Formats: sequence, structure tokens, C-alpha cells
Amino acid sequence: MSVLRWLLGRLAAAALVAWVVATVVFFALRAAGGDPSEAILGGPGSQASEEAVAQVRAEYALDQPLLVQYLLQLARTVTFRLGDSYARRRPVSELIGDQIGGTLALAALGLLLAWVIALVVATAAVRARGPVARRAVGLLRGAEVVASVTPHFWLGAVLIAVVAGGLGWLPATSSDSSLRSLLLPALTLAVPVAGFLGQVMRDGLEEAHTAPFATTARTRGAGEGSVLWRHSLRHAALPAIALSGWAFGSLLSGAVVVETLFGRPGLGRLLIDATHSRDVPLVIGVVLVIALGYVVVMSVADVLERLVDPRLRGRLEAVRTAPHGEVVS
Amino acid sequence: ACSDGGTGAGEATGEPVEGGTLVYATGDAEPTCLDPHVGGNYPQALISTQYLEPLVGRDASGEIQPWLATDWEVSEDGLTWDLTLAEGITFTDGTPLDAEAVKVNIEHLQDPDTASSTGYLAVEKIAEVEPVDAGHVRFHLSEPDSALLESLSTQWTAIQSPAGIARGTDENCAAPIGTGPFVVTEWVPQQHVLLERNEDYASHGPEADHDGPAHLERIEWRFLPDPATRWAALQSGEVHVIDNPEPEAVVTAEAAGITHIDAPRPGSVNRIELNSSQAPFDDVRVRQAFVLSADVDPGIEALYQGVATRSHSPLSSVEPMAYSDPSLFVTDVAQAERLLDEAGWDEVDDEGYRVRDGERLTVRLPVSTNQSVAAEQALFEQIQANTRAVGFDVVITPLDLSAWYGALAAPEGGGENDYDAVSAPYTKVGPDVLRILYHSDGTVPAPSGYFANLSQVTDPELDALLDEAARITDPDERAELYTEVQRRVLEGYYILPLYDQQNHFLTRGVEGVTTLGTVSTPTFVGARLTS
Amino acid sequence: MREAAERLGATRLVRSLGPSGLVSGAVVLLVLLAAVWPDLLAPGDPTAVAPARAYLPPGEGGLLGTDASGRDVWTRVVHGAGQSLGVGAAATAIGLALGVVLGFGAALGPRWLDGLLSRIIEVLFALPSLVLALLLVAVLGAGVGPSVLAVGAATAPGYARILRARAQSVARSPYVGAARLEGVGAPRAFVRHVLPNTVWPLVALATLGVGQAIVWVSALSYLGLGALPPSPEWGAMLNASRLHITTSWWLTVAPGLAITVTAAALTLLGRRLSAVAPA
Amino acid sequence: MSPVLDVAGLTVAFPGVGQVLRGVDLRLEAGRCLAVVGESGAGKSVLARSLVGLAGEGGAPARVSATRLHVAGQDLTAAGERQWRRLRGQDVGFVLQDALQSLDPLRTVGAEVGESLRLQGVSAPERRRRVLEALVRAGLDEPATRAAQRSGEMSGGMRQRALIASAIVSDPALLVADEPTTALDATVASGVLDLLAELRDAGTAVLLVTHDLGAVARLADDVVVLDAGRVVEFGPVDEVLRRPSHDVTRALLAAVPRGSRPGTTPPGGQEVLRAGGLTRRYRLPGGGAVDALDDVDLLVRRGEALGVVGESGSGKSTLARMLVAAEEPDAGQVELLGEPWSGLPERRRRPRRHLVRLVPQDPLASFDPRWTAGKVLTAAVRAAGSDRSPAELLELVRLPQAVLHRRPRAMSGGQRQRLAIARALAADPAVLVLDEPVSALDVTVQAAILDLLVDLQERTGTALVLISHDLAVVRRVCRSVAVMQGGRIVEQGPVEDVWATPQAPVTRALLEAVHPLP
Ligand SMILES: Nc1ncnc2c1ncn2[C@@H]1O[C@H](COP(=O)(O)OP(=O)(O)OP(=O)(O)O)[C@@H](O)[C@H]1O
Ligand SMILES: Nc1ncnc2c1ncn2[C@@H]1O[C@H](COP(=O)(O)OP(=O)(O)OP(=O)(O)O)[C@@H](O)[C@H]1O
Ligand SMILES: [Mg+2]
Ligand SMILES: [Mg+2]
Repeated sequence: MSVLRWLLGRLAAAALVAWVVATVVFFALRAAGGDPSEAILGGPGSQASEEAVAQVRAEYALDQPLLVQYLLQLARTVTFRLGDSYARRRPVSELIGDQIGGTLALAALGLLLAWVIALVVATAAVRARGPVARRAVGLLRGAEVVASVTPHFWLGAVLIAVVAGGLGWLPATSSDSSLRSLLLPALTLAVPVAGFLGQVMRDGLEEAHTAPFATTARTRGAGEGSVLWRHSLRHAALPAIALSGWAFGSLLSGAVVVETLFGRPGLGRLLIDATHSRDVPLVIGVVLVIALGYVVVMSVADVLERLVDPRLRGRLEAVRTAPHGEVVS
Repeated sequence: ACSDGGTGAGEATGEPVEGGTLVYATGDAEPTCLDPHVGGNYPQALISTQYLEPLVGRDASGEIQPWLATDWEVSEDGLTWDLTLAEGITFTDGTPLDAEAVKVNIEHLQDPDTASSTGYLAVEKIAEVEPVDAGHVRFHLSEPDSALLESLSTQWTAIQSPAGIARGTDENCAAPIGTGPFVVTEWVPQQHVLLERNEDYASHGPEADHDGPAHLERIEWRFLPDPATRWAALQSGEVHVIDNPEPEAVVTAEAAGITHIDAPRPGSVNRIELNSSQAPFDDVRVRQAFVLSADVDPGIEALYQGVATRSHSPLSSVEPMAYSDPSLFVTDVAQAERLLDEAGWDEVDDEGYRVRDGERLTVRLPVSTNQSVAAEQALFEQIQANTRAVGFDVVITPLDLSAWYGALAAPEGGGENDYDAVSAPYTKVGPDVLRILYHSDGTVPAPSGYFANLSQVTDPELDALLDEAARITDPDERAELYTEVQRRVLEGYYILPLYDQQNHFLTRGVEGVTTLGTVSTPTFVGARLTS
Repeated sequence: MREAAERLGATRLVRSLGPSGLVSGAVVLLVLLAAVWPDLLAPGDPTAVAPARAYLPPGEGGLLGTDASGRDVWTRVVHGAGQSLGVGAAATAIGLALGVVLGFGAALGPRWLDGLLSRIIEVLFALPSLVLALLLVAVLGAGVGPSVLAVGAATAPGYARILRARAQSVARSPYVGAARLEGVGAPRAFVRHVLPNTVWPLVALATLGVGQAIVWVSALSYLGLGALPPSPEWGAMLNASRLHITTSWWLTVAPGLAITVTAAALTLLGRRLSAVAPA
Repeated sequence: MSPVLDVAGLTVAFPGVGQVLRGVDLRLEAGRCLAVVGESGAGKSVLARSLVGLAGEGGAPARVSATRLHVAGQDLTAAGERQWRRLRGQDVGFVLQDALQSLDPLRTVGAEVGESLRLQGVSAPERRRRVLEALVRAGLDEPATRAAQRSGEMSGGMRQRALIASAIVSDPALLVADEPTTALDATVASGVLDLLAELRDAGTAVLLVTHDLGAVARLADDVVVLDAGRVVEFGPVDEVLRRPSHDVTRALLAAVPRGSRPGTTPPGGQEVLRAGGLTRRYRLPGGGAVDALDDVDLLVRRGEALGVVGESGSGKSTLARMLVAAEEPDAGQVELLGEPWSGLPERRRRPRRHLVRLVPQDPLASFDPRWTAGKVLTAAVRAAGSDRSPAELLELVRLPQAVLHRRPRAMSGGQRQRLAIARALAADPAVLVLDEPVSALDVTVQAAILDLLVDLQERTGTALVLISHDLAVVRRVCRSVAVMQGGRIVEQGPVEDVWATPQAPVTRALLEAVHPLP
């Protein structure tokens, strides 16, 4: 019953997202100026002839009133027939299908790396003993904050210049999904997210580590490692899981920059190109896929959270508070 | 500092080898269609050079050379052109190159369905194509066109297999079929285009240094928009050739012994066009004041570090008919101030800008972030700072390509005509580019609102000179007319010439890369990887 | 008397901020000083070009060297503080304003409004900020304005969600209940309890948010959507310097440090403030 | 027989805090129970934790020293972490003070209870057998079901039992229980004490930390009184409780609510509150419903003090909310001074709100955290439209004026409770409803508040409705009492009658849970 309601809620959210995206993008790009027929006729600044323009306008229903065009677009969106790209003359779904894998691989690896870094940092922080180690943890906290505010494009540029250009350890460009070529861009994406996750996880870990149940576990003879793995980490993971949904969105945003920087194919780059050429169907398609992907990821995070935390089951809406500002997804 | 068609000189290179895959990383936008007939921009010319060839070529001195057409002849009245086609050439799909094929190509360019823009303008004056026999084709022109061969030498009018064209736009865009040294075998959007060697290659152009197919087995043509990344990729050996390097990279590369090819594009120079159709630049004195106070030389020197040299001509330095007059462009702030006073801009507001009738001396300068590299944008900032000293308020607005065209376009096309100065490069082979850029016809917008004459020069005498030059085929007379045209343009202070349209390539681990004498695109016919 | 009490509050605040909070506070103050009175720290003109002095390293070319146009990097960084901070503050203000409307509306309005606004928040969340920015910039053109708007709009759902939860918990808290039982009306309870108790965390959030917004607006510069030249906005400076990382490292260090240190200080300060804030 | 616990000169200090334990000596033999009592902050919990080497848990690392520290036959005077770890869980079972949070909410009770066995390397099937057995011994029914649940799915009493099960699962020689009953209501607490007694009788040595002297009297053989980290008294229970020799002990004993309210019953005054047929039903999240109130009638007269007692969940707080019109009944009505009170629009109720005041169960939560005591009182005075001054109100509840500038968070529990009462008095209410006003306070503070209430009523004549689960508390303040169970009033009458001859089984159970001191 509650599962069904939850599912319906998600579907409603998805439908709403689809409608809003289609509407916003459609009107935004139409308001942005530049006739779509230009995009179709070889891009901006085209000197296509009168006949060519007329022909294209008729073909793409651009001679219809704006409202009719909007309804047509809406109909296409609702039925998931996203239409053909203006500039590339290929079905939008095909273009997205070609690019989505690379972006997903990148974002997934980015998230994984972020988790690994955050976990290592957080566990190191709570396990640190002695004044030197404590001091190091203090520095680590600073590093987390700095990491979380490092712009992707700059971090990527530095990594490329140093790791690829200078040292030649890893390729500067990234064209496929091999680990070697994914590593640098994924790292670029991961570092700021790891900064956030690390802070959240460390806070959670420190709290859980001093909670009564952790003390109780110690009174049963559990060592620090055991308390960490069997008790604290799960608690620390909860806010981090909730945050991962947001993090994924941020990774997709970051992909726009990182894909351009590393010359990687992907949705982000597709989106930039499409926006620049005012390719309305393509922009709607990409934004839609990203937004729906985000809804899906949020749902997955929801489910995961419930798996880890039985207390949440049955509750329809968990209050998620991402650490703030960072809520820029 | 550079070597045209240079071989790997400085760097301790290995032995040249046969075969192998060359990786080319381009910073130009990824074409949406690989057939340069459709639309027609530089990125298309760049890649299509590898698989499509034009009827004629051009050598370094600007002389038209035979290519797919071995010979040509023009009638007295300039209205009929007879071309002889090279024998025994076939397209890579086996279709023979014949007069019929040429006819199909010209008609393809002129078909509105093709949505050709650049190529369409180039063949605008061809009224009819008459296949005389298999090896001979005759063009009937609507009016004389002295620039016809130059137009036909560009990639935008390159000849494709009629069978390929017949497949329809979508298929032809994905893999055009030509006579070039390579064949398009795969296109993974946003990633690369794979080009395989044409084993039967026989139509060698003027740049080819040997008979037979290319040395390279394959070219991987990658799209790598970020200049810093391209440079890092070249350094780390991931790619062999990059284009559009930053001046920094060129300087570093030369020091490191990486081969640098400097191949300025033909046609116009990079210049700032001053919109003479409206205030403040409708007054020649204000235009001159702007030019005299811009003081671009130190900036070009610092920003380009010798990679680009200052131009004082409307035409590219590769154009034999280019005419320069440096004396017009010396910096003279005092004179600029005087001119502004004369023009009525004699008041100054609290921020130090000049004012006339309560209106500030504002110059709106939209900048295309896709077309102007970082160094050029920095140069604009310097011009902004320099002209400010005499009271100009230059407002620089970076825009994406669509918005930029939108700002330039005429109101008829939905644009705003929203600029006082702009830098819009134009690539075309030969001096006929002057007609496009400065003839009053060029102020008439296309349906999209686009027009090429962005200084909006409407000078009947200039028009007459240009019309005459377009008709006259005698090289000397033509040169004389074009010199006069350029003199008028420069003396009218319609433009502030900066430097040639920069077109640099850095190559590493490869030798024998040359550029075409037409639109300066690189060809890999003679290139070999060095082990 | 009141003054003394207030001073007591101030010293308590200082004490509870702790060393990291104090250092961050000092950094933020310094940046604020640069923003308000740049000429105090760097009297020069940030846009004055001198091509002959291009690419001078620190020392020879002043404190932080000179850039491609021979402009003094230190002067530019100092003069850029105003715009960068302003950009961050403006974006945050927009985000907060939207967030307050959405969050308070959802928390305190009738159920149907909560449902509606919550959906809107969800949709805004689903549109990644850069996507939003791209669209906005396409409509409004490049420049600081659209970027600020975009980042503001993108941060709004985050604020809204937090505010909604916060306002709801305050509105349902026993102390608001107690006030209502004393006969205090709903509007009065809102003004006296809900508003003040959500505003304090807002201050902390906003501090954090400004740092974040600076970073995001700088990211937009990379896509060519940022501040207009020749403004010394840090994001634009950082982006321009990217191409010179290997040859003129100082160009990247100055704005890079300015952005990360300011944002990190604001973040730390925000975190400390929210820790200090009464629950 | 060597003692299970033999400690001498145990000293614990925290950096910045100083010595918390100053040379404590203890001795406990198998099969006996030693109680540790003392005021809040005396060091009871630290002492308990030191016995398993976790003195510094949850804060700064502690400096521990002892001349002798023998636990379960092992010398731990200079033990390292490894040796301590072997001791914990295996030889010593520990029940932590915060029972409700001492089970990991993310893990099943079975996993929690079996943790020490797992650490000892007991095989899974064997572990399961012993876990179920321990759950049974701890008095939990359906052990298999319980083992699969998580702490969030259990009530407080069940959690406490599960925690005890986890402490006894490996049959430790010593069981340390730190305040095992504070979080529980009387009848449940009583059951837990029985369980501890059983364990003791089965041969386990039990160290019981508590402030409930009744529990001490019932369970312990010996008692240690701690004051500021020092043992001030030690001896057999009977002796110490009967003939306390130290002031601290005497103060603790005096504070235990005993006896009835002094003075005479005032004549029946005017009707203040009348409730008739009150019914309230709550829907439960998983479907189903609970009748929190079921046809309840109640009458409160001016000058009267009415007690309401009942087990947890019997509907006491719900009744309180109805009386102050914080919530509407599903059926029935409440009248205030003979006029309708429930069922009115809030707008019409507001002018009479000052007549009824609620002192909530958790006073801290009922104060705006940003407001000082002065502001709280000023606002209350203004809301009531009265002319009392905050200073006067503080006087009334015997709070020092210095409190005016403090925020509730910076006050002790007793002070907060007084502030809550002062706030309620600002309006000169006709009736004051107090929901568990002393359950969260330690005995000495509790006694002071109860005295205050008696005194207040004598002076102001306000009617009181005092809600508590502790009959002894009600007896101290009230003259009549209503006993609730399952949302109904099952017994009602003068306190002394009910105390002497309880009729309903619940009443008897509640009375049994109150352990008379010797
Ligand atoms: N880890 C620690 N670090 C610093 N001080 C501590 C620590 N644990 C306890 N204390 C201090 O030691 C003193 C005794 O605390 P303890 O918890 O033993 O009191 P208690 O007698 O158990 O009181 P209660 O009845 O309230 O539980 C208190 O003043 C407390 O603040
Ligand atoms: N708002 C509510 N929603 C659902 N159920 C409720 C609500 N309030 C009370 N209940 C249920 O009504 C019953 C009576 O609750 P109430 O709080 O009145 O008991 P109580 O006697 O005060 O218990 P305690 O001594 O634990 O405070 C309980 O079963 C409780 O779970
Ligand atoms: Mg204690
Ligand atoms: Mg209750």
C-alpha cells in the first residue's frame, strides 16, 4: 500500500518534471531569439535562401502559431517520441542513446571515487589517536572544506596540466570508458563531492561513535574496528546516501564542464552544443533525460536509505537535509 | 619561427614509417554534417579536405593550379567556362568522375533542399552546367565572374560522387563520398571520425609530394574543444596534430622543438568592423579617432608573442593582391581627441567618457566566445582600456554563437543590429571577398537576417569598383581595381585590421604535414608517423 | 545595561566560534574590506593595461605578478572581491528569497499548497544548476546577471527544503503550542517564534551559500557565461588564467586562492554559526 | 570466597574537570547486589564505567588510577585495552544508563544481544540458541520474533529487557546496571527489578546504580552512598536506610515522596472544569486505531487538587490536552466555569484562555530557545493581560531573580520546571493542569517541586490537575485521584481510600510498584 503510493508519487513527480522541462525549455529557447530554422539550415549565421527557409519552416511546423508548436512539442514529449534534432537531423533519442552511457559511466565512477575518498577520510578521522594524528585530522577537515569549494574546471585544468601534460601518467583526453581514460575526469568530478560527503560522513561517524549503542557495544567487548564496521559506519552512511542523490545531480552538472574539458563524449557536451545551436528538441531531450535520471537516482537513494535504516520504512517522506548551499545540484 | 609544410625539424624524431594511425585533435566545432555543401563552414572544410577534392587548387603564390580539372578556358564575354576533367579518376564508391558528376554537384549546391550557404554563394552565377562529353564540362554564367576558379578551389564546392549525393542528405552527411586520399568509415558523434586510406588514390592535388595512396593507414579525427587539454594531449603524445593552439602553446612548442605550421587563412584579415550606418561611427572622424587611439601593436606583441603579426590591410597576407597602408594606423591620441572634438563629442562626463547631446560615446562590441580565442578577447579588453583614454566607452559582451549572430542580424531577420563594432572573420579564396564584405549588396540581409557587410559600407564608387573587378579577368587590371578598393576601405576607416586569421597547427611524431594553398586546411597525403 | 548584555553576547559568540571560526571570520572580514574599500588595499586601476609589462612574475611584476595585458594581478584580485562577493551574495539572496517563499508557503500554508510547492521544489531540484544556467543565459545573454539568477534559482530548492522542514518543526514545536495555549494568535506566534527561530539558521545557511555561489558562478565563466570583461571577477580571472597554468602559474594561483579561501572561510564560518545557533 | 568485585582507591579525573572519583572502595560478592546511590553528578555512572575500563567514554580521555582493581577474579590494576576487552561482555555484563538508545537502531535485537558471543567466537546456531534463551530469561515473550525486530519497533520496557538480555547472554559473573528503571513507568520498572533479583538469586553479582531508594530497599543487600566522587556511607541496606549517618543520605531519604498531603479538605467549591463523555480515537500508522480516551467524565472544583494516575499510554496526556482545549474530543464536551469550552472556535476561546493553564511534561521544549526567562514571563503576563511582574512570579516559585537573564537551556531541570509553573501562574488561572511535572527530576528536586505545589495551592486556591504515573507523588499533593487504564477511568475517589483499599487491578499494580522504605 505504502509502496504503491510511493511509486505513484515518484511517477507523478516524473510526469511533472517532464512537463515542466518541456515547457520551460521550449519557451526559454524560443525567447532566446534566433529562428529555429537557422539551426536546421546549417547553424547560426546561415545565408540560406528564401526557398530553403520556407521549406524548412513548413516541414518542422515552424509556420504554425507558437501555441500549436508548443502543443506539438508537448505531445512528442509525453509520448517519448522526442523528435529529430534540428541541427543534427537525427532522432533525439538516438543521439542521447549514443551519449548517455559515457556520462553515466563517468558520473558513476565519480560517485564511487567520492565515496571511497570520503570513507577513507572519515574513518581515518575517527580512528586518529594521539596529538599528531589529531592535528592531521584538523588539517583534513580544512582540506575537505577546500575540496568542496574547488571549481571543477580549474581542478581539471590543473590535473591535466600536471598529471597528463607534465608527468604523462594518465591521458589528458578521455574518449572511451576504459578506466585509464576515465580516471582523471572522474577524479575531477569526485573531489568536490568527496569534500561534502566526507564532512557529512565524518560528522555522522563521530556522532555514532560516541552514541550509547556504540558504548554498549564496547561494554560487550567489541574493539574499535568492530564498532566502526558493525555500528558507526552504517549510521554515518545514512546521511551520505541521502546526499548521494543530490551528489549525482551535481555530478551531472559537473559533467557539462568536465566533458568539455577532457573532450569526452557525453550528455553534458551534447547539451552545450544543443543550447548554442538553439536545437530545441535536443535540448528538451537532454534536459529531460537528466532530470528524470535525477528523479530515478533520488528514488534509488530513498530505497537504499530505507534498506539501511528500517526506521524509515513506512514513512513516506524522509526529511532530507543536504548540507547546505551545496544543494546546488 | 614557422615552416610552411614543415617537416619535423627541431625535435629529435625517429624514422618515418609507413602506415599507422594519426590522431588529429581539432578545437573547431564538430560539424553537424560532414558534407561541406550543406551549410558550409570552416570545420567542414577542415575535415573534408581529407576525403573530398575541389576542381582546382591554388599554390602558395596564389596561382590557381589544376586538380580534378586539368585545364580551363573562359570565353571573351566571360560568360562561358570550359573545363577539362582529369582522366581515369573514380570516386571511392567506384563511380567515375565525369561531366555529369560535376553537373550533379553544382545543382546539389543550388538546390534549396541542400541548405547550402557558402557553396551556394560561390556558384551563384552559374546559370547552367552543360556536360559536353565525359571529360568536358561547360559552365554558362549569368554574368562574368572573375572569382569563379577561386570559388571552385574551396572545399565548400568540392566534388562528390553523384551516387553518394543521391542517397539523400542524411546519409550523405554521415559519410560523403569523394576522390580524396581518405574515406570516411565511422563517425561517433562528439568523439571522432575515422578516416581510412583510399588505396586507389590517384587525383593528386598541387600539394601532393608523391604518387599513389597516402602513407598513413588511418586518421582518427577527434573533437577536443578545450585548448589547454589539446595542448596537454599533444605533449603527452596522445595526439599527433592539434589545431587552434593558444599563442602560449605555440611559443612553448617551438622552444621544445615541436613542429609549428603557420597557415593563415585566405580572404579577409581579422579586423574590427565599425558600423558606419549609425551613430557614433556614421562619422568618419569618430571612426578615425577610434582607430588612432586603439593602439593595438603592443597588445598584439604581448599577447601573441610573435605568433601573429600586425596587419594593415583588409586582405589576408596570403592573398597576392593584399594592399597595406601602415601610415593610416599609427597611434595618435592627440589627433584622436581633436577629431572627437570636431565631431561634436566635446563634453566629458564624471566617469571620463565623452558625451554629445547628453549621450555617451558608447561602442557596443559583441564578442563571439566561439570565434574569438582568449588572446583576442584580451586584446579587445586592451582596446577598451586604450580608447577609454580618449573617451570611448567600449562595452564588450561575450555571446554564444547564436546570440552573437542574433545581435548582428538585421531587424528583418529577427535580429537587433545591436552593435557598433564587431570582429567577424570571413574566409574565402581570393580578393573577391572584398565584394562580399564591402559592397552595398552585402548590407541586404539573407532571410536569417545575416549580412556580410558588417561595417555597412554603402559607397557607390566602391560598389562600381567592385562590380568592375568581379567582371574583369585580366590579372593586372583586377589587381589594380582591388588595390583601389582596399585603399578606399582603409582610408574610410571602416575597419581596424588586426592580424591574419590565425590558423596554426602543432605536430609531433609526424612529418610531411602540409596545408592547402586554398583555405589553408591541412592535408595528410604526404604525412608519415615517425617511430 | 543592555549594551553590557549585548557585549556579553558578542564575546560569547566569539568564544563559541572557536579558532577555525575566528580565522574564517577574519578572512571574510578582509574580503569584505576589499569589497567595500578596495583602494585601501590596492590603490591602482584594475583595468589599466600595460602590454609592455605582460606576464611578469610576482616580485618583478608587483605582489602577485601581472597578466596577459600587463594588469596588476593583486589590484585585480582586490578589486574583484566586490563583484565576486556581490555575485555570491546576490545569488544567495535570490535563492533565499525564493526558498523562503517556497519553504514557508509549504510549511505553513494549507495542505494543498504544501503539496504543490513541494512538487515545485522537487522539479527545481531535478534541474541541475548548470542546465538551468545554460537556459537562462540562452534567454538573457551572458553576463553576471543571468548567472546570478541561475545560481540563485538553482540553490532555491535546497533552501526551500531546509526552511520547510525547519519552519514545520518550529510551528509544531511545544513552545509554539504553549504560546497558542496562552491565547496567542497564529500570526503573532509566527512573528514571535517561527520567524526568529528560522532566521538564525538562515544566517548560517546564507553564509555557507555565498561561498558556494561564488564557486558556481565561476564555473559558469568557464562556459563563457560569466562576468563581462574587463571586470576582475574572480571566476573570469581564474578561467582566463587556466590557459597559462604551465607558463605563468601566478595568474592561476591568485584568483584560485581567492575563490577557494573565501568560499572555504564562508563555509567554515557558516558551519560554526549553525553550530552556535540555538537549536 | 573471593569477591567478584574488589576495588580500592579508585580515582578518576578528567582533564579540565578535575577528579570525579576520589579514592572509591567497593566490594561485591557473587549472588549479592550492591547499590550505588547519590545525587545527580555524584559520579555514579563514571564509577560503573570504570569497572569495565570505559571511564572516559564519550568525552575526554580519563585518567584512572586505583590501588586495587579486581574484577571477576582478574587483576586489572594495570590492564591494557586487550585485557579489558576480554573482560567485557564475557565476565561483566553492562546495562548503560541511556537504555532507549543503547541498542543500535539499525541492527536486529538478535544481532545486538548476540554480539558479545560473536566476539567470543561462538558458532551461529549456538549463538542463536543462547540469544533466545537470554531473551526468555530477560522476561521477553516470543523471543524469536523479538530477535528479528529492531529497537525502534519495541517499547521502552522491552528495550530495557533486551538490553539486559544482551548483558547476561554470556553468563557474566558481574552485572552492572546503571539506572535500569528511570525510563520506565512504575509497573514495568517493577518487573525489571524482579528480573534483576532473579539474576542475583541465581548467583550473579549485581551492581545497581540508581537514585530510586525504593528500588534499593527492594533489591540491594548493601549500599554505597556517593557524594562528589567520595564514598560517604557504606553498609547493609537496612542499616543505611534506617539509620543514615551522613547528611547526603539523610537528604536523599527525606526527598522520597511519602505520606499524604497535610491539612484538611476544603469544602466543595465552585465547578471549574467539567468533562463529560470525552472520547478520542487515534488512527495508527499501520492501520487500526487506539482509543486514547473512552467516555471519560471528570469534575474539578475550585481549590481542589485532583490526581490522575495510570500506566504509560493509558490516556493521561490526552485527557490533559482535552482539558486545556489543545485538542478537540471526538465525542463529549468540556465545560469551563459552567460555560462551553470544547467545540468552540478558537477565536471565542481566546478571551478565556487565561483561566486554564498547562504545565507540560517536558518544560524545556516548551520554551522558545532564544528567549530568556524574563522574556518568557513578560510574554506570558502580556498574553494573560494580568498586571503581575516577572519578578513577582519568580518569587512565587522561589526562583532567584538572577534567572531572569538566563535562557532555559542554561538552567537546571528543577529551575525549568519552576519557570514553567511561574509562566502558568502569570494568568492567575482558575485551574492548572500539570502533566508529569516531576518525572524527569531527581528525587531531591522532585520533593521541592511537590512542596511548592502544595504551598502554591494553599496560597492561591487554584484548582490543580496533577498527572503522574506515580501514586506516591499524587498522594503528596492531591486529595482525590482518578486511575486510568486504556482510556477509561477505572477508579476514582479520595486518595487515602484508594491508597488503602485499591479496587481495580491496575491500581493494585501501581501501588505494588511503589516500594515502601524500611
Ligand atoms: N567523559 C567525561 N568527561 C568529562 N567529564 C565527565 C565525563 N563523564 C562524566 N563527567 C563528569 O563527571 C561527573 C560525574 O558524572 P556521572 O555521569 O558519573 O554522574 P551521575 O552520578 O551518574 O549522575 P546522574 O544521576 O545524573 O546520572 C559529572 O560532573 C560529569 O560532568
Ligand atoms: N497524536 C497521537 N496520534 C496517535 N496516537 C496517539 C496520539 N497521542 C496519543 N496517542 C496514543 O494514545 C494513547 C494514549 O496516549 P497518552 O499520551 O495520553 O498516554 P499517557 O497516559 O500520557 O502515557 P505516558 O505516561 O507514557 O505519557 C497511546 O496509546 C498513544 O500511543
Ligand atoms: Mg549517571
Ligand atoms: Mg503522557
